[in-house]
Order: sequence, then C-alpha cells, then structure tokens
Amino acid sequence: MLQRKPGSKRFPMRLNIKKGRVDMTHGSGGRAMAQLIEELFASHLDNELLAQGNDQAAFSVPAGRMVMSTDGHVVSPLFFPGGDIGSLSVHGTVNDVVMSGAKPLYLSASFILEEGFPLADLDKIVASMAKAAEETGTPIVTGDTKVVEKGKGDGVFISTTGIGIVPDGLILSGDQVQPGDKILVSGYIGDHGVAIMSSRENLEFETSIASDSQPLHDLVADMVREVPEIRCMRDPTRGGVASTLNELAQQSSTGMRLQEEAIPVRPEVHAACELLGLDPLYVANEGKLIAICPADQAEKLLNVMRAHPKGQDAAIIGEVVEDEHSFVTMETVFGGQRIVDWLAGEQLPRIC
Amino acid sequence: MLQRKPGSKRFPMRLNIKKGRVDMTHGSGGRAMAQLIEELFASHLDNELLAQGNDQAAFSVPAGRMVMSTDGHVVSPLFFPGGDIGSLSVHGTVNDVVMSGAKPLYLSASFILEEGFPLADLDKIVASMAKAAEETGTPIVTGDTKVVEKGKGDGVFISTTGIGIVPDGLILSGDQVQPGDKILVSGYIGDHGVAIMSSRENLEFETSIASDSQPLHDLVADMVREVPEIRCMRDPTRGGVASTLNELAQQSSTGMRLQEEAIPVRPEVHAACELLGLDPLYVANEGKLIAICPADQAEKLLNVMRAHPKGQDAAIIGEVVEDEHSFVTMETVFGGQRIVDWLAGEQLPRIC
Amino acid sequence: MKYVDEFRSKDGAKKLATEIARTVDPNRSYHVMEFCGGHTHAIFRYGVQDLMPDNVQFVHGPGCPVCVLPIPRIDAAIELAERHDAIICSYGDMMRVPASKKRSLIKAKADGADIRMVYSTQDALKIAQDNPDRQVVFFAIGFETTTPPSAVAIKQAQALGLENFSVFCNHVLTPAAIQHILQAPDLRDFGAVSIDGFLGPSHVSSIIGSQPYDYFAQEFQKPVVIAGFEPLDVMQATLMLIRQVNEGRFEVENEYSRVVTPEGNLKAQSLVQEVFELRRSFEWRGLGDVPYSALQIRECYAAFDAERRFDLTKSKGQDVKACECPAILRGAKKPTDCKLFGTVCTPDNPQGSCMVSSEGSCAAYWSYGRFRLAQNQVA
Amino acid sequence: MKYVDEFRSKDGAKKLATEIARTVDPNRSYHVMEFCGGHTHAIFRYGVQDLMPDNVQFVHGPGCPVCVLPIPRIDAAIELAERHDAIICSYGDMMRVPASKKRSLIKAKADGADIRMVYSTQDALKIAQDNPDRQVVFFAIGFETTTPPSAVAIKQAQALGLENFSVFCNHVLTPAAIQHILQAPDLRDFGAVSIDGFLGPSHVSSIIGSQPYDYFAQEFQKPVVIAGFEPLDVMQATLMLIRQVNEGRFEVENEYSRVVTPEGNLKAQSLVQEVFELRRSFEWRGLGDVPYSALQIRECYAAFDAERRFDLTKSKGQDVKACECPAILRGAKKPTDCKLFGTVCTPDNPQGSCMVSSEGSCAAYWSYGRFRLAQNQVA
Amino acid sequence: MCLALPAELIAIDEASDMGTVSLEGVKKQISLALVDGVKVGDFVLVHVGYALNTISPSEAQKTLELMNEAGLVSADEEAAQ
Amino acid sequence: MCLALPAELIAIDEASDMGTVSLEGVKKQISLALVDGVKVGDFVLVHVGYALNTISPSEAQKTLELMNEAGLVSADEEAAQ
Ligand code: SF4
Ligand code: SF4
Ligand SMILES: [Mg+2]
Ligand SMILES: [Mg+2]
Ligand SMILES: [Mg+2]
Ligand SMILES: [Mg+2]
Ligand SMILES: [Mg+2]
Ligand SMILES: [Mg+2]
Ligand SMILES: [Mg+2]
Ligand SMILES: [Mg+2]
Ligand SMILES: [Mg+2]
Ligand SMILES: [Mg+2]
Repeated sequence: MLQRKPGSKRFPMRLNIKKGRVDMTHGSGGRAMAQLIEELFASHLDNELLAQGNDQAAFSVPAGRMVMSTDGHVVSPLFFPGGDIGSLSVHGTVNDVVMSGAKPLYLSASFILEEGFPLADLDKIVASMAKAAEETGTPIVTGDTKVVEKGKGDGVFISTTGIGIVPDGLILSGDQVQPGDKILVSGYIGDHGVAIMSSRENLEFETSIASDSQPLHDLVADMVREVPEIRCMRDPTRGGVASTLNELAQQSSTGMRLQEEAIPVRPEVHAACELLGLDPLYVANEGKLIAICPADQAEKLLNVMRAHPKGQDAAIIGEVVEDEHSFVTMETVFGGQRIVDWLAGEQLPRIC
Repeated sequence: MLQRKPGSKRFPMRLNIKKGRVDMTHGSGGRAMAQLIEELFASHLDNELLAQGNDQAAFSVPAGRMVMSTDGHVVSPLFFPGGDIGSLSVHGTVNDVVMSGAKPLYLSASFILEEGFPLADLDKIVASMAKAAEETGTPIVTGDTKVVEKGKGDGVFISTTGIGIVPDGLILSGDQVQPGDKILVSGYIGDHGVAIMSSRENLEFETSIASDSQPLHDLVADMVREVPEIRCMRDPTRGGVASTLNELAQQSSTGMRLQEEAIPVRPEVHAACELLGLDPLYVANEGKLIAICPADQAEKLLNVMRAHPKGQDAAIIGEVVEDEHSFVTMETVFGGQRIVDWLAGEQLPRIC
Repeated sequence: MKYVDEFRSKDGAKKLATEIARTVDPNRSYHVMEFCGGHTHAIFRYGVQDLMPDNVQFVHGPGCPVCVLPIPRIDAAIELAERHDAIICSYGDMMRVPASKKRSLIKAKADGADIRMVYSTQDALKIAQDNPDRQVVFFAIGFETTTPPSAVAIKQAQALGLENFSVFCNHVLTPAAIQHILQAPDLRDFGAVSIDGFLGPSHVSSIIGSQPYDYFAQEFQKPVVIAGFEPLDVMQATLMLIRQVNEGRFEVENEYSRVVTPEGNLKAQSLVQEVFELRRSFEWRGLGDVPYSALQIRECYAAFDAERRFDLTKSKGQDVKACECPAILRGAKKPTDCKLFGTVCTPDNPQGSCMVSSEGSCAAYWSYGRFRLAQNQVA
Repeated sequence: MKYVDEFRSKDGAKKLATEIARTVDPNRSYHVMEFCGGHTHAIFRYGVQDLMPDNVQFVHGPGCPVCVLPIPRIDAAIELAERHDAIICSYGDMMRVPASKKRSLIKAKADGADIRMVYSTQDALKIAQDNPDRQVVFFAIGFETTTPPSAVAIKQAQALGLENFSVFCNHVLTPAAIQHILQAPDLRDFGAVSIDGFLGPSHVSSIIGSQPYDYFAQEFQKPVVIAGFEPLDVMQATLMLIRQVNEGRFEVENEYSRVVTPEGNLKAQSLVQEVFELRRSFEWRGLGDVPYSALQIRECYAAFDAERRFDLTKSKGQDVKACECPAILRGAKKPTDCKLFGTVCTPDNPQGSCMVSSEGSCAAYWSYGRFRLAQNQVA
Repeated sequence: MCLALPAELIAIDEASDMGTVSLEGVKKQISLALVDGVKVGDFVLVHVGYALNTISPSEAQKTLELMNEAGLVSADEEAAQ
Repeated sequence: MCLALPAELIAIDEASDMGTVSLEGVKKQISLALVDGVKVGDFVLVHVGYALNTISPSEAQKTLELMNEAGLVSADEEAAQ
C-alpha cells in the first residue's frame, strides 16, 4: 500500500510535515494513509514501478539465477554519524544481495511507525532511503506502512527486501570455502558499531568516527568480474567479523587462522573499544565485506579491492585451515594465540 | 540471517522453547541468535533454499513478468479466531502477489521480536507460517531476526515479501477499469476485522466468526485461467471494501455504484458492527478479493468463482460508472442512495 | 435482527412514503426538527429525505453529544492527561474531535498522553483497578441515555473503594436544550425558519419517558412525536407530525412505544438523581450558556469528581473562526452554508465537531449527501 | 595508546621470556597466584602462559568482583526490581550472571523488570533525576577501585536532595580476601598447590596503595609484586616474583609504579571512609563468609542504603550443584576439572559466574584456551 | 445519538447483576444495573454495555401494524386509481 | 578486574569537577571528584567514568627501562652463546 496513487487534489489540506506526527489514522487504510503515502513516501521514492499503484510491483526479468534477501532495521538512535535508518535499510539489504555476486535490481520496504513519530523525521529518513536507492540503482518498487500505538514500537522500523540477478556462471557460497584459502577484509572494521555507541545517550563519548554504512554493489562488481574464483563473500554486520568467520567456518567445516596485526582497526575504534571493554572483532560493520578466495588469487583480489575507493584499506587478514572443530583462532599482536569465538550474549560495555 | 546453519551439536543446551523468553542476546548476532534460528525458525521453515545458509537465497527464474509485494504485520492480538500473525503474514503477502494474476514463488520474512516474548508463542507462530507457506507452495527462503527492548515492540512484528511470475499475456491493473465493468466480491465481507475485534481485551464479545485469513492463489489461478479478461483484482484488507473501491475508482478515474442488498455480509458480522457502531464496508478482510471485469464476462467469472470453495459465496455487487468525481455510491437496502467514502480516521467503536 | 430489520424494510418505506405524500397539504411547508443526531444519521444513511415530498424538510438539531461539547471541555480532558498525567478513558466518538490549537485526543495520544478508548464505563473501572498507581479519569459525555451508566460507575467505584477513579462529567439534558431553542428569540429568528414540530429523542426518552416534553409542547404550541431511530420510525413519526400540524394539534405522541413509556426508566432516573445534580448553567457549542442544562456530581460523591480533584485551567479555546457549527447546531444554517465545508473541512481533517461525529450534520452531509451536491453541480 | 601499547610489545615479550627462562631454577616449580581477574584476562588474551617455562604456573585467584558475588545478592537485586518495582542500574558485567532459578538480570529484564545498564554511577544519578516517581537503585559491585565512585554518587545524591536514589552495596575488600586464602587451612590444603607468590592487584592498589600488602607478606612469608594489567607488566612482575622466590625474599614490590604509590589515593580513601564502614562479615562465592571483607553504607547515609530502604527476602539461592566455581575461585580447581565445562556450561549458557565475566577463569579458559584443549584431544 | 440496539437476554447472573445478550449469535456481557425484573428471553435495549430498557413485543407489533395500515390505506387508494 | 585506561586530560571544568579525556581522539567526559590537583596534559587512569589517579611519566619510563634491561641482558647472553 505504499504505491503512489495518481496525483490529484484529493487532500484539501497538505500534510503538515514540519510539525505533524504520525497518528493511528495514518495506518488505518483510509484517506489519511493514502495522503501520507502520496505526500511523504511517494514524493521521495517516486519511480515508474511504484507509480503503478497496485498491490504489487510488476517488472520484466531475464531468465537466470536470482537472489533474494531481507533485513529488518531497528537501529537506535535513528540518526547517527554517517547515516540514518533510511540509508542503512537500503545498504543493509543491498549488501546482502550483492554478497552473492549479484547485480541488485529492486527493493521493497515495509515501515512500522510508532504513533507520535515526527513526520519531519520520517521525511528525512525516507529522503535518505531514496538517495541511497538512487545511488545503488535499486528503486523501491513496492512497500507497506503500518502504525502501532505509542509504546509498542520505537519510532520507525524498516524491513527491506531486495532481489538481484547473479552473472552467469558465478556461484558464491559459504560452503565453497576450502583449507588454504585466504581471508580478506575490505577495510577498517568496527566503525559502524562505535559510531552508533558514541551516539547512545548513556555512553556518550565524542569521536570523529562515522558509520561505514555504504552499499558495496560497485566494489563487488569489480571483484567478481576480475576474480570470479572468489569462494564467498559476507558482510560482517551484527556480531562483527568474529561471528561472520565463525559462521563461515561452521558452514564449510574448516578452521580459520587470523593475524591480529593484519586486521585494519582505526586507532579511535581501538581506543573506544578499550574504554568500553569491547573487542572490535565483535563490533558491527555496515559497509565492509569479508571475501574468501583461493590463495593464488588473493594478491590479485587484494589489488582489485584496493583500486576501488570502498576497498582502499583492504587487507589479507588470515587463512582457512583444516580443523574438525571449526575454530577461528588468531595470532595476537603479542605473539600468543587466542580463540576468536562466536559472540556470547551481547556486546555490553563492561567495567571489568 | 535466518538461514539454517548445517546441523551440528553446536549448542550444548537445547533452547527452552516451552518456558524460555526472547532476550536481547537472541538478536545480537552471536551464538544465541544462531541457536534460535536453527532450533526454532529453521526447524519449522526448513527448505532447500533456506538451508543454503548464505546472506541471501539463490534460485533460478524463467524470463517473464515478475511481481513483488511486501506487507508488515502488526496484528493484535497475535492469536485470533481463525489464525495468527504467522499464517496472516503469509496470506497477506501471497494475496497481494496473486492479485496481479501471478503464480507466487518465494517469500522472505523479517521478524522484529520484543524482549520477553515467550518462545512457545514464537514457536507456534513460526509453525503456523510454515504450514501456510507449505499450503501456498511459497517457501520462506530467506529471513532476518531482530530483537528490540521490552516496551519498544509488541511481541512480534513480521514483514514478509513475496515474488511471483505472471502468466504470459496477463496484465491486471487498477487503471484498466472501465465504465460498464462489473464488480465482484469473492465472499462474505468483514469476517477478519470482526474476529480480531471480538478478541480485543476491552471489546470482548463472543461470536463464532473466525477470521477469513486464507491464501487466494488457487482461486485466482482458476479465475485468470478461465477469464483472462479480468481488469484487476485487489484484496480489501485495511479500510475494507469501501477503501479498496475508492482506491480503484481514483486510479481508473471512474465511479462505482454498489447494491447494498447484493453484498454478502454474515448476520453475525452485521450484528457485531451494529453493536459497535461500525460499518462492514470498512472492516478488514484477509481472504477475500474484489475483481472487476467486463460486463459480458461477469456471469462467467461469477460461476468460476462459485465453483471454487474460496469463492462459493461470491457475488456481483455493483458496476463501474462514469464519474468525474470518482465517487463510490450505494443503493441502500432501504432504497435510498448513499456515498461510500474512504474511511475517515480510524474505525473506532462508538456510542453515538 | 429482531426489532431492527422490520423497521428498515424497503416495502414499508414505499407504503409510508405514499401515505405521507397523500397526507401533506401541498399549499404549505413542514419544517420538522429532528433534535437527535440519531435521527439525522438515519435520515441520511437511508435516504429518507428522498422519500419525502418537497415541502417536508428536516431541520437538524443539536442532539449530538459530541457536537455540542464546547472546545474548553475537550481542552480540559487533554489537560487532565498531559498536566495531571491521568489516564483518560473516552468513548471512541470523542477521539478525533478538534480541541484548540489543532489538537484532539488522538493527537494528544500521539504526543504521548495516556488516552484510552473504552466502550463502557465498566472498562474504565477495570483500567482504574489495573493501574492503582495512576489516576484514571472517565471522560463522561452524553445525554440522559448515557448518564445512568456513569452514575453506576461512580457508585461501583465507591463500593470498591477505588481512590484513583474519577469522572469528568459533561452530561447534558435534552429538554433544557429544546426549550432553549424555542425560547431564545435570537435563535428562533436567526435561522429564518420556523419549526413546525419535533421528532422527539428515542433513546433519551427511554430513560426520561415522554412526560418531560408535555410542558413545552403546550408552552410553545409545537407538536412532538417521539420516534425510534430506524428509518421507518422516522417516517412514521413524521407522518404523525404532519397529521398534528394539519389538524392544528400540539401534543406529545409516542411512535416509539415499544421502548418509551410516559414515565421512563425510574430506576435509572433515581440513580442519576442520587449521584448527579443540576448545574446552574453549562455552555453548549452553538447554544452558548444554557441554564440548568447539564449535570454535575453531587457533593457527597465529590471524591469521584475530576473537576474537584484536579485543578483545571480555564481554557479559552474557541471554534475555528469560519466554522459554522454553532449556527448549524441551532438549525440556523446548513453545512453547505459553511465556506470550509468539503474544502478545508472534511472528515479526515475536521475543523469542527459536526464533521467528526457520524451524527454531526456536516459529516452526514459529506458522507451521504456529497454525491447529491456533485450531481447538482454537474446538473 | 600511550602507556598501553608500549606494554604490549611482541619484542618486549620475547626479551622478558628469555630473561624469565634464564632466571628460573629448573629444579623447582613456581606457583604464582594472580589474585586479579584483570591479570587472568591478560594472561589468556595475550597467551602469556605460552611464553613461560613449564615450571612457572599461574594459579587464578578470586579477584573478579562479578565472580565472587554470591547468588543471594543477585536474587536480591532482581527482587528490588520485581517486588519493589525499582529501576535497577547495573554495570553491564552483571547482566548475564546466573541467579537462582536459572534467572539473571537480563532474563528478569525480559520478564519485564526495569533493569538498565549503566557505565558510571553518574548515569544512575541521572536516571534517578529523570524518574522522580520511581525508586532507582544502583547495584554497586566491585573492589576498592570501583568503591570510590559509589561513594561520590551517594554524596552527590545527598547534595542534590535525591530521595529516590539508593545504592545496593556489594563492595568487597581485596586484602581481606587474600589473607583469608592464606589463612584458612582447609583452603590451603584443598587445592594441593602451595602458592609461592602473588601478583598484586594493579588498579585496586592505585587506590589503596602498596602498604596494605606488607602485613601478610610478612605474616605468611609470601612475596607480592604489584603488577600492571598489560601483558609485559605481568611478565615483568612474574620475573620479579621468581627472583624473590629464588632469593628467599618475601617483600612487597611494585612493578606498577607508574600508577601505584605506597599510600595510594588518599582523597578516594577518605571519601570511602566517610560513606562506608566495614561489614562484620560478608559471603564470598567460593570463600564463604569472610570477616571484615566488605563494606556497608554508614548510618549517617542510611537514606541511600537500599538494604535499609527496602525489605529484602533472605534468598537461599545456591550455585548449580555441579558448578565448581567455589573451588576454582579458591585456586583449588581448574575449569577443566568441572564436569559442566564446555558441555552444559558455555559463555552462551553460563551455569556459574566464572563463565560469564570475561575475567572469570572458566570464560578465559573457554575463550582463549579452548583451541589448546582441542589440540590436546587431537594429539 | 445514543447508539442502542435491541438484543435478546439469554443469561442472567444475579450476583453481579450482569447478563448476556445475543444478537444474531453475537454474545456480549452487559450490566443489568439499570433494569429491574428482566428475565431470560426478554429483548433489552443495549447502550454502552448496559441494558436500558426492555422492548415491549406488543407495542412493537402495534407500531408495525400502524405502519402497515398506512400502507393498506395507500395501497387501497393506489388500487382505486 | 577493574577495566581502567590511561587517557590524556585535555580539559577541566572546575565548577563541576569534571574533565574531558582524549584517547586517540576519542573524547569522554569524566568525573575528577577522586583526584586533586590534576592539570591539562596529565594522563589519568579512567575507570567507570572517573579519574582514579595520574600516571607518572618518569615511573613509566623507569619500568620500561627495567624491562628493556632484562632484554639487554638476555640479548647479550644470546649474543654470547
Ligand atoms: S463544515 Fe467543518 S468547519 Fe464548517 S461548520 Fe461543519 S464542522 Fe464546522
Ligand atoms: S564451567 Fe561453569 S559450571 Fe563449571 S565451574 Fe565454571 S562456571 Fe561453574
Ligand atoms: Mg500493504
Ligand atoms: Mg539479509
Ligand atoms: Mg544485511
Ligand atoms: Mg549479511
Ligand atoms: Mg539479516
Ligand atoms: Mg503488500
Ligand atoms: Mg496484503
Ligand atoms: Mg492488498
Ligand atoms: Mg438489575
Ligand atoms: Mg577533583
């Protein structure tokens, strides 16, 4: 129901986007909802498919291998250094789509709004989504809006779903990973999580770190074109690099061995983590990827990545090893060895 | 991240589905989340594509016209006579997909869970989704789970997105509607909304009315096969038949004229609406459709619909007329005329 | 539905329409004021006006409890929620009624006020029991029909020893309002229509009985026919009024005798009597201050009176300037006389209470009459 | 990071490792107890044990404030939130520590208790100011390092006249615990290891200074070297301990002299003195009742003492039966001696506190040592 | 104003002075605090969860007959025309 | 135990007895209630949002030299072997 209705002066009073708030009528299926969709959502997201105005968007697809991915976005605060829930909701799903090597095509968006949410904030968020969708060439072609009572939501939640088409012959999957392969990361880790934490009310610290939230479709396009032998890619979001590598180790029944020295961590991120008792390996990223490729392709892949602005700080951070326990281990900067386990519980700031 | 990880005894203690509750660790990206996904989600939703275990599901598609639709589900209560949020979240999106005449293919699901939500309830909901997905032949191939703090959600929200393929040559769209066309409804209206209201805490009334929540893929398949001339279909969900017809009138710049006598409303639904001061035309349906077709096909379409169990109470309820104001009007049972406007505000029980 | 469907039959309508057509004197006009919004609603919902001869006109009265509540009272309800942090329990009807500063209960709720829709005073009591740490105020509106349930709630709260429950009383009285309309010279003149008779309230009368109308039927020499809210009831009662007018009678007749008796519901009356007393004066939207036209909670139930429990600012909130609700409520103007009608003011963007309540004349004109206006424009 | 990176250098580690290897007497073994979890963490995080000769063994002590808190105290915190409806402010570390009945603060939160994670006592004060209608209790845990901030908060609350703020005090004392370990015959026997020397706390000592250790170094004839928490600090201090052992000395030495002075932070000490007083006895997980080992809020600050303000049930909550935390905290057993370790008990499903705190021995064994165990099994 | 509907009283709980009404199978608990001497089978007028009054079947019949008479008269006349 | 980190004090607000520390450009407000006479440029040990102590640069230097000596000795020996 996010589709744009054919324009008309159906609404005598324009929506007061500056001062208005979401109320229950905006989710009722009536004219107030139609107006919200037309004057706020569609005015930013405008595209031909959305404008069809039906319950679904229709478009032509070529035959081939399609991918589909979805993510719910519940970030708090909604606006953070380097982005907001709008841009994040596009990047988060586009990145999951492109980790398959696919060219992303279209997005859908489902909004769950909390009664009382300022329309001005919603407007900023939708504008930011529109910009991100434009950047990635993935229009939001269909959507839905629900309103929940105050105290039953958190401002706005956005679930996006994306589809894409994988270039012929390409098959990237976690189970392709083999001992001997090299592990690459596309840049500095932990920026997103630290930027979010820096803006949380009760942790307030100041830093110049901004979220790394960005779409990786163009970097990925270069990578798979030049090195189609890549085994798999994954974006280390929640749970960070540590959890992503454990996932892959598990999926491929291998172990992973990392070099702490090789992992790019900004000094500020390192410092913020030390202050809060966190480990950058477990901190979320929203514009980075882990790639695993055969050892003999690793240097080439690294060069391809470094040649792209979004991969300029890429590094080979370790290798895949045989390990029936699927452990991820790391040689520390100090020369010792440690396990890099799954995240246990939550990443909470701690005092000891 | 809803994908199933290859089975293993990775979790020493099984999830306590009977007595456990969702806590913040279930959304952290760590092992607690992986366990929730494996032992609860994947155990019900199990299918090959989900089991790929990547950030996205990959599958082959034929060339052609594809449709995509999304819906967020925020129903309260979560369990209601005739369904629950799980089955509803499948039906709601499948129905939007098939209103284009498409054969639905795949679904994605994004869960936003509230801290403290009983795992036993989540288990029931996911089981119910799985059953509904099975019934419609649309596996849930990718998903995502987020956890929000207590008081920032409402148990569980589910956003689903569906894709489908439209049979060659078929184009159903609201803007195809023309004066002279007939308007059909597939059965009794208002059942879903009344069933939901009957189970709301402060309105409690008893009724044998159950939600009509059901997938319409099979009914639609019959309809478009036999009467490909159908102009458009739409499921009259939020805002009810009244709002859907106003949408279509607007989209096609026509008017609509209804016969109150012809509209199927169960006596109980009628009675419940009278008690609460509501109008069945504005009450939500989740397993009904409105179809508009050329007048000379109407009887044939009616017969096709009536031949299907989900359309056995179908009726021709009115016709499309020329009207520059796009009014929807109705001849009342009493013989007068009235406007059937968009829903204004919300459908609230009232006393006068 | 028994006692409902029989009174909505198309057949019956045809017969009564013929009978009315046969009965009217073509050389005069009949202005029938339906005091109650319930009648207004039935007239529009079923298209009763269409079935009347041209010289029988319905004049819509101020009988919608939502419409007549002046803005300061809604402001006060919002203040109770916002400044006094009380849980306000309101019937659904009030949720979207405009208060001052473009606010309403539903907008106050969106802004964070704890406002809950209830279906019955019983629900409000339950909310009070479930929230012992919060003050719970029931926003009581309505005519004599809706007053007895408020009285019961106050007595129950006392019996339960509920210390966090109170009632913000806005109950108003029908006969006082009708009398005021007939009495005030400016009101009578203002509309330039003289009313020939009244359709008397159906459900109000089920409580107060038919006797209270005797006084002003005699005093003002206007016939009153108490009528049910179904469309056949309205037609039958209109027929009875026409006959009185034709015959020069001004009696109180009772078309709705299946429910209304001369003396009404004595039990309900005595409960109301026990808990409430007359206010010296109360402001009605459209009518201004009307003496002895509303109720307040008696001293002995002061503990349950939100107006005594909470200190409330005297709001000076006024209707939107161009809104003609006041004149419309007096029967002096029609919605279409309002410049805002259908342009700025629609049910989605109500500027006045008459556009919110489904019994309000503006809402009824919009929802059920708009297509006629369009046809007229086209024609 | 200045004063950090220099003390983590791989180069320095190599040099110190060589020096330690050169210094040890191959004919004897060295059992070094690191009292502090901070040292335990550094040893595992950086693989310090790998750099030690085989005859130098670290014995992990009870110096983790999260680990030593007995279950009834966590039960009490939950009771404050649930039965007394208070907002509990807790450091993140305590959130997942098992209470009785398989509960924890994070589970109580999921069940609806209002439990908030804070980073500082300042945050707790702010929460109290922002929620004047709620009782706010700061769940104070920690050794001498963490106590002064609690004292400051109480004094600030008094200055601000905050009537809804109190502290649930669980502050414990390091010297008392070390002394208890050395004193109790059963504890010394139990482990079948005799401790040759202690790595003294770094941050605790920054407050209390190095003097408090003099008494028991002399009394029990055990060397103590106060050591920083960086891995080179640990190695250097271990080297200093080995030298003392070799030379038959039992002195208090200070490797962490960049922060620790003999007398410590006198201002902090006097603030603590003013607000808190010794408890006669306090239960430590693993050690049982230890006399004069903890603090309570003085009478004159009684208003800010959650234990006086709220009536608390005496919980009899006990550790999971098979959990060996008590013995592990005494240095008497290793995590791998526990049947539950790594099977039922993992960081995701902690059965005891030692598996929760990143300073707990079980968590450290699991997170940083698990791959070694696996390698051993394979070998 | 005053949305009220006739519904059949199908159960009475004397203790709480509550009753159950049924309207086309839709059942609702209502308060009987405002009515005395009602019995199961009576039709009561329900408003905001309270029974306000009982419906008189004989009066209802009379009114319907009245309406019908009007009809008869006019039907006669029409026939006569 | 007792996570604490040395950070440079870059600003002091006498009135509130609060200060700002910087750690690799990460700035945080901390309480100075537990330390007297600190000045901008000092490195303080930060724990739970409080400065616990100042770091002595000379003592730090001494400790590093001590560690280095160990190294030198062993390096010498290694060379001798
Ligand atoms: S149309 Fe709106 S503004 Fe005009 S009188 Fe009616 S309610 Fe008031
Ligand atoms: S492994 Fe778990 S159960 Fe065993 S001692 Fe450690 S914390 Fe206790
Ligand atoms: Mg939708
Ligand atoms: Mg995804
Ligand atoms: Mg993602
Ligand atoms: Mg991903
Ligand atoms: Mg995801
Ligand atoms: Mg949809
Ligand atoms: Mg839908
Ligand atoms: Mg739809
Ligand atoms: Mg009774
Ligand atoms: Mg100071």
